[in-house]
Amino acid sequence: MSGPTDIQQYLAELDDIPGTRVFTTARARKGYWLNQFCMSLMKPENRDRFKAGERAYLDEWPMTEAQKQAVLDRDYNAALDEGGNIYFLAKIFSTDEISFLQAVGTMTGMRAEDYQAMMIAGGRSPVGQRSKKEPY
Amino acid sequence: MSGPTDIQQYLAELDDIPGTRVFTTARARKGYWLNQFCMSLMKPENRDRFKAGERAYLDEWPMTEAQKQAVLDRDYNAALDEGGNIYFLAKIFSTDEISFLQAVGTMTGMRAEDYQAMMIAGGRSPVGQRSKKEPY
Amino acid sequence: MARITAGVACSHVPALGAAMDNGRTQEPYWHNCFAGFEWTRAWEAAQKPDVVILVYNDHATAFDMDFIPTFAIGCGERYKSADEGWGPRPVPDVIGDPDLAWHIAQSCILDEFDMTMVSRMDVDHGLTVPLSLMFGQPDVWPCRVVPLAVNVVTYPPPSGNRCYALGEAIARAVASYPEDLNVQIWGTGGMSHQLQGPRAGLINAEWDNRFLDDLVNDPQRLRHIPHIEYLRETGSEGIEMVMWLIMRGALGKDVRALHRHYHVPASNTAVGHIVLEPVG
Amino acid sequence: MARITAGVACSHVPALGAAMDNGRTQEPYWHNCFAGFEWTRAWEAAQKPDVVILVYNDHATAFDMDFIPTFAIGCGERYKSADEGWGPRPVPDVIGDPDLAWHIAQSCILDEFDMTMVSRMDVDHGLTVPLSLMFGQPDVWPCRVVPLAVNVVTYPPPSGNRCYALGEAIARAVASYPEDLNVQIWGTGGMSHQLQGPRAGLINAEWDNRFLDDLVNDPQRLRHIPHIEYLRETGSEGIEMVMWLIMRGALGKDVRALHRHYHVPASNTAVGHIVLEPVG
Ligand SMILES: [Fe+3]
Ligand SMILES: [Fe+3]
Repeated sequence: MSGPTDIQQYLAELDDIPGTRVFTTARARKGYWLNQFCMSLMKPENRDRFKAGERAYLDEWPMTEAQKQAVLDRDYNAALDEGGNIYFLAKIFSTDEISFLQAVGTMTGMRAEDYQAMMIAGGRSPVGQRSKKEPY
Repeated sequence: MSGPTDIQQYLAELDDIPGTRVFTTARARKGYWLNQFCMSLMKPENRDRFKAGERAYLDEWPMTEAQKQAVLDRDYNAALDEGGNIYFLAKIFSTDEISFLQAVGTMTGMRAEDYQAMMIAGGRSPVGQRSKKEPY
Repeated sequence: MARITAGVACSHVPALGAAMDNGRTQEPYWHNCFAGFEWTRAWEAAQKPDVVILVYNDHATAFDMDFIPTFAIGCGERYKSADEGWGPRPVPDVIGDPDLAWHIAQSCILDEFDMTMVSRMDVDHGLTVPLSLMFGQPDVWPCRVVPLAVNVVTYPPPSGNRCYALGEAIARAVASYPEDLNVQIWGTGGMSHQLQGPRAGLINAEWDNRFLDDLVNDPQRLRHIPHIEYLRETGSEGIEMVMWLIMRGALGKDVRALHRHYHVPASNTAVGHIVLEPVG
Repeated sequence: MARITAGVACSHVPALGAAMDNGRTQEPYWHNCFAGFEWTRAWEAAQKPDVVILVYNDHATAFDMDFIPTFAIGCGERYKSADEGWGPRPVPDVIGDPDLAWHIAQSCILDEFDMTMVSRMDVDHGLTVPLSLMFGQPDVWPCRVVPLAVNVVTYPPPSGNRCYALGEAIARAVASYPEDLNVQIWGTGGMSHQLQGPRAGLINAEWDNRFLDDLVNDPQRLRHIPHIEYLRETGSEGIEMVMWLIMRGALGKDVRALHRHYHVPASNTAVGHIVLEPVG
């Protein structure tokens, strides 16, 4: 291993990246039921039930109200804050028949066309985006 | 690792022990459905169904005829030859409400009382039982 | 800071659990076997560990041939006693310590151990029998438990050396855990037993006792015993003793034996038990 | 004797699979991206590998938070394309090679890698998109596949060094397999991408291209890149590149690049692709 072998130091570094929630076990534990709900959408019959009544379907899961609201609002930044992981959350936007590009763009605060245009132009530059403490 | 790091040589050594079938992956693959059948007996409702009609229950599983017969006969040596593992097979003799001591003894060719007496007297000596090639 | 204060090893024979569950420990067959755990039960009552890292193997209970993790650490909140075919043992639920478990898992991965993290599983006699032996029959277990399940069923299990090294990594992980916890580590399974085939019933008391000796005197010899030696000398299920080396590896260079017990037989098995304390 | 004849790396973006499945690869958005795989598709048709060891990660498909193996090797007979929420990709079943997979698993455990063996699982875009990129749209895949799923979702993933070392162990395992097989190893995922948060869309073409350079020129530098550098420089999902190091580790000391391709973007991602051949 290069880098820290102390886990606290390792985790502290991960928190230093701007605009990024690394899926640590702390987040994984917080998001457990949110993510399990997402997994359930891998079955077409569950997708149909969810589409037929989102709130009722969510109420079958022991999720927090904030988690349920993040799903209802399709507020993926809020869902990340509630312990969601993007690969789990992808089951929601796949159910919505929305692409990764469309869904991911919503988290940036950019308009969809602008986000797509930025990607076609080569994507977001890392300059100034590498560290919260001392941007470079 | 001490001992061989070459897997063929490692596996060949395991075959050199008298009266013993080490649960190698070759055996595990051969015994896959036999062992999965055994796992099903961890549910009381399945134990009841098995007891109510052993042959019919076995016929629900894609096991070989030799595997089914070994189960019906409670011939645990035959079950080992068919790829069974003792911890899986334990679900059968637990269903029969027979102890490990009773079930294991059946594989030795000894009468139950004799096997139990041997264990109380200190068990089977390893002398002469360590190797097929050159007993010591 | 969390500290590993002791290591305990013991066999985990199902019949030991059944004898306790059925109130038969005072029968002549069982009396001497159980007498050797009385010292430890009193000692544990005084030690009051906060958490036990309990190294055991799953016996085709939580894991079947479809999922075979070499090292699986239990990161769940609680674990139920499994139905192994005769109904679940009537013992309390096992309460996990997800904070410590995830900490150990993460630390061991940074240390280049390829852990599998498991959050939902039932636990079988391999885990519950040692709890009964050390703690008796309370309504709730007196401490939290971090299960560490080692594959010793499908070959090859991890080498003795790898097990010992994992113990060393667990010790580093515990030492870096900020909460002040009294942590024990237990290694279970063994000693001599063979549960299969015409050679079943094999017991090698001499080999077992040398193993008990060298947990104290020469652990570096033990970490290099090849699998084939366990099988030839102590029976096919004697391989479970590699799990004791995880416990031993976590205790550091020198240890003192506080208590030791060896009894033949429990069912098909030689019961071994030792309590170790790190020195210095 | 089995031989690892080549290593292939590529991104495994879901949109690449969707573009192929929906016949959109000639559209202006996709044309240049797919053009870079044409050389490889012709080369693979000539190479006719018997087996591909396909290193990928499961994206919350076969494994959820209840079961997180660091290194899971697929030992099953066949694997279905998973339903990730939009129905399964319309691709053939993936045919496994249980003989070779178990051989590698056993050998790597002797080599002190703590493998998890998995026999039943569905495989997601991480595995099927690379097959589509290299083999197009056949009715049956032209070779068997040994899936090797690496945890890069829940932190920490294995270190780059551990991944590289696993590749070296896989090479030893393949070299000791008695059957005469033409084996390739593929590393998938990456390159730059971040799929979450306000920083989403990050691309670092310079870093990615230095990584491609050093797969040939200085792989020992790559194995020591810490996780935090992947995240800072290439986005949170750029960490997937550690899986390329398993491929690289399996190729031995020196390699030659036969083909290389880099394109931005596919959806949110920088597509990187390289074909390597062991030298000497
Ligand atoms: Fe055991
Ligand atoms: Fe991926």
